[in-house]
Amino acid sequence: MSILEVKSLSLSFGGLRVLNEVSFAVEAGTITSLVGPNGAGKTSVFNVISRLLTPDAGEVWLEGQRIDALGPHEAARRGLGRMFQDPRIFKGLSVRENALAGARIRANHPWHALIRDRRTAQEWSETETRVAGILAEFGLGTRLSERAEDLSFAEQRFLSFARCLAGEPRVLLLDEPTVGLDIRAIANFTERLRQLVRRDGITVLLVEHNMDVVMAISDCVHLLVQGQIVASGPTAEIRRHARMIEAYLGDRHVAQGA
Amino acid sequence: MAVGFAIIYNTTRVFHLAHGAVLTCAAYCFYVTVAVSGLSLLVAVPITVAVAAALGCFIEFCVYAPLRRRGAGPAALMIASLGLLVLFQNLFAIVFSTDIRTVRSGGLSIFQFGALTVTSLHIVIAIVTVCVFAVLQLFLTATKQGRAIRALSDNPQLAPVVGIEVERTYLLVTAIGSGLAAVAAILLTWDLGVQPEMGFLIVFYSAVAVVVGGAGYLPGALLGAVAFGLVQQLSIWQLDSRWQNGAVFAVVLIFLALRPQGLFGSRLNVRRA
Amino acid sequence: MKASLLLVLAGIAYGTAAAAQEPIKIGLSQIASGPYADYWNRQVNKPAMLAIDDRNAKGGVNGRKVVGILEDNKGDATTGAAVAHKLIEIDKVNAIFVAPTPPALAALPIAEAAGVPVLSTSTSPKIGQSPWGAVAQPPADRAGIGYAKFVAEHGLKHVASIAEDNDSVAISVNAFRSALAKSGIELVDAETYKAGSQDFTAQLTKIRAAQPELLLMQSASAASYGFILKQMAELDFRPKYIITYYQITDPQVRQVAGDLVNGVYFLQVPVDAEWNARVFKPRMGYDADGNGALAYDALAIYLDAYAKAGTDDPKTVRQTMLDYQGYKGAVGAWGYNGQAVTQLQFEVAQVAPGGGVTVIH
Amino acid sequence: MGYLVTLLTIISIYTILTASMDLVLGYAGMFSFVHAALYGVGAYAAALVVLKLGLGLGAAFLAALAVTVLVSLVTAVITVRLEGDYFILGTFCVANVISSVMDNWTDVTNGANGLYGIPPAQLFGWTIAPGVPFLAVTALSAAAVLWLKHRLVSAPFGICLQAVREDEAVASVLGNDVRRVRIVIFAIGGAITAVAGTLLAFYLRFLDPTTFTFAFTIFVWAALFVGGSVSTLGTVVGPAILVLFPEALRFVGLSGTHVANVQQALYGLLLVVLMMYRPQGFFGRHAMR
Repeated sequence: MSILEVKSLSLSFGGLRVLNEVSFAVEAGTITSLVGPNGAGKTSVFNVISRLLTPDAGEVWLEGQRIDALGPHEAARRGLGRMFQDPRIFKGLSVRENALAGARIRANHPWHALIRDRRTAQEWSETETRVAGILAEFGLGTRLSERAEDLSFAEQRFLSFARCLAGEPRVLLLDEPTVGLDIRAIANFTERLRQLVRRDGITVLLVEHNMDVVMAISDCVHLLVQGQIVASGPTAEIRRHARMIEAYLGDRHVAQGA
Repeated sequence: MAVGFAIIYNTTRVFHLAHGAVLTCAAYCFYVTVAVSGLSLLVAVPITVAVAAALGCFIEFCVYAPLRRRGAGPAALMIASLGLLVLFQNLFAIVFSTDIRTVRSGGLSIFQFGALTVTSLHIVIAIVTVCVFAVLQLFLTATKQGRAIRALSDNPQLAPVVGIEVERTYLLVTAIGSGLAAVAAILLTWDLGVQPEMGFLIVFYSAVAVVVGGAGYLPGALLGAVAFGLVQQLSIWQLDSRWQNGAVFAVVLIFLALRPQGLFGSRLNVRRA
Repeated sequence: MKASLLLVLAGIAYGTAAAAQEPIKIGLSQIASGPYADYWNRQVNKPAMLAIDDRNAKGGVNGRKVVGILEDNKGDATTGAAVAHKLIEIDKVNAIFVAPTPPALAALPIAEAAGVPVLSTSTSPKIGQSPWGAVAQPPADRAGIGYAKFVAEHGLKHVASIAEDNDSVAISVNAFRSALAKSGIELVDAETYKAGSQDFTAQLTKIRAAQPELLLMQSASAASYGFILKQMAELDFRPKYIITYYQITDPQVRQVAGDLVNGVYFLQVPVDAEWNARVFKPRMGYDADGNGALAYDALAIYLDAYAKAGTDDPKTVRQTMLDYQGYKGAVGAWGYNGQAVTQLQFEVAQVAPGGGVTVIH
Repeated sequence: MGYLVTLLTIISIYTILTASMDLVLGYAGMFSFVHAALYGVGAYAAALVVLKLGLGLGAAFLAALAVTVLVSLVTAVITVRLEGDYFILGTFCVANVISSVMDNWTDVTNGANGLYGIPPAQLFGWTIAPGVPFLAVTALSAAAVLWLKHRLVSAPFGICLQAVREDEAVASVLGNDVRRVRIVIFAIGGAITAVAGTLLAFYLRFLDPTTFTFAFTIFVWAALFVGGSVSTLGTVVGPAILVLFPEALRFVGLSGTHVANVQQALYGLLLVVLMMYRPQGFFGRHAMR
């Protein structure tokens, strides 16, 4: 069954139609890409799914439950993880604190902050270790106490990714995660992504401009143009889809030619 | 005044408390030029406006701009602005003493329109406000700089992209806003007189007016100010005047809670995604 | 922070050192900042200091020099308490002179604990209730009764009031109301406004609608009298009588309201014109109003009593002052007559054109 | 040395308020303009319980606590959804409404006359004498508040607060109920002002509305910014400086007419300079943005 499903989403800002009857499904344990030219409404779709925006019409289903009436935090608590296009890390906080901010634990509650019963304390310390582990995998393990704003852009990107993973999401929305990363970083990143899907069984919905990445890692691709899904299908097929070539590969060949 | 505050606030998004300092400075400047050196209004008014505009730009140039360059956000700017207000208030208290200073004494000629009595000044205020406002609107809509200002207040991020020199526009905005403050100051001084502490509350009232009217929409500021004034006057008839202040702010509060975007505000207060 | 702490300590050292010498110290805990600062300096702080200078000119108290120590209490209770402690414990003052009511009330428990007399020209009678307090100002309720007396004498039936929202004013207005009630006169409208307001049109419009024959104005700042008079004229609201408190004679009123102030009735503490011309005006350059005169007398009579008592025991000195007969000063001959609150009565006067005052009775 | 004791007592009380402000403004980034008013509500509640019911410190504190928490909850619920400056204005309105009630609900608050004749604090039948004993109580309370605050913010809850301050949207998609976090911390802040209010009532033993005008909120802000937000040391140093500096001026012979203005002017200047060269205050870890 599909773990995440959006049904005929429509959204408009002040008369401007941003999304028009957008429907697609994401199968559990897959990497699904949502691609399309700038301003096609990809980020809006993400904002609707993660409940930062409320659609004019349409439904969002997560693991068989409707979530389009919930608040963003409730959606998150049901296993939805969201990573923004620009890292949007908490500049004022340390690397460690940033990552920890993603974890949802008892100690987030003021009461348990005061009365630290054994369960709270244990969970807290476990989380600290787990988060440190995640950071280590991104090569930030030695820099836990540094201010996040001192990190390089790529490191900030990784940090916000780690922050996202700290919440142990089952479905992960990634908005252009490879922008501004160099080849090696991208490789490292895609590897992590595969691992997440294979090892931890996380489902990924990816918005990505880098077609190499898209084609390399996604099982399934949806093409969004001017707020409408114009093509969907397994990567192998979509690669050859006319609209797809028109929208991307076409001008990419030109770019290579030049 | 509210309008002056509004235009600065909408564009620079600075909660510009120091506007009160500008107002007070203008008021004293007017007092000095008229009452002390006995110059004619024709001379005094332009001088006052110029001085106010200058001070406004000085603050913008020496405090706000550097702060922005240091990546300071609204909070820092507001505190700095608060500091400026306190600083100026007390400087004026030292120079001019805390006694009220007036440029004229006695009542004003009054006119009877049936039931209601209005003073000559009220009429002048009404006319001036309308004129200033009309000119401002014209400037904002018809001229290049005007459009630049509006663009900047609509979308600070995008403005530079379409080739607007942000800092210069901020400076312009501040100059205009401060000029308006000067006009308000002159009218106030003419009606009531000057005191070092006059600025603070006026700024807050105009801020309230701006919010009531709806930030991002200039006529809103004007209408907001009127609405605010009306509530203030009417509340006294409805209940004991002791409760005037409380009542007015209770109304504003309820209003804020129910309609945060203001009477005519287009800017919706949805959380930025 | 270290620096300022050191300063404090240095100050304490200084304070105790000074206490070793013999002068009689009077602590003035008064307003020296804020919107009312200048009036306060003119009509409270300087006159008080003047009284001290005059005493020293007469050779001080039994040869001992008198020192006045002025501290700003901002008119607020918290600062008032700190100032009281400072004056009592560091400067070791023999008495505290504090006029504004909140700091006075905050200072009382401290002074009582330390056994230091509190001289005051506050219009609040509360200070008089303390075994260490002494109030030289006729309390506010007496003013209220005074107004009511005026109303009765002129056989008025419809009266209204506009008053600032502060303690002593509230007291006098309430006294006014109840005194009127006794003689069956109706207070048709009683409006109030927040301290520091400048626009009274709303209140005045409402009062005008009630068409009173007399309007009572009560405020803490002279300027607001000016605005009220001005805006009354602008609303074409001219009651037969306007009565108010003696602050109406402050130059600020005429500055704001011009000739509109002429003919306004007011209750005044009978300032001795001869004293004002001889002692006060030549050195101050302006006339003393009731506050000024009383501030002067409150200290002068205390110092006289101190000399008479011939002891440093504060309780004896205070008692001597309260029983002291035959003092003649800024408000003529008066005394406490054994009471903690002066028995001084108001007289009705009227503002004359050109700034003078004509006393009615 | 009663005078020093006074100053220290005042500093302790202000420290409590600054700590509360640090939680609300420093950590959660909410510019509360209502703190002085809440402080007043607490003080009045405590004083009334003592004057009308003749109860002791404990009962007075509980009453103050209940009332301030209630008021701050209501305030938060109304104003919390307002953004930035709108929130400032919202709380400014609440502050005005509250002070209007203090001024005019004469039957209870005795209006502008204030509440007079509050007896010295009674705790479990013991009388806490003014001076050193009372200072001890105040200082202990301050210490307790600081410990409480540290306990709260050293846990992940502190991170949640700052996350909300730094980026609402991100905080919410990370699973924080932004609205709830804000309301909760505002209520906690209110509860803390109750401590300060109660202590003030028993320290001054006289209350009047002028003590709790929004000018005092600005003083607390200044104390926080000077000392530095998001820090424990800052919440002590800030008030200490702002209280001791003017008092120190008294001793270098600077008191009287213009000093007060000079002093105020200086502290206005200080705020500007701080924002330009040290936006995190003297001991703060978080720079105002």
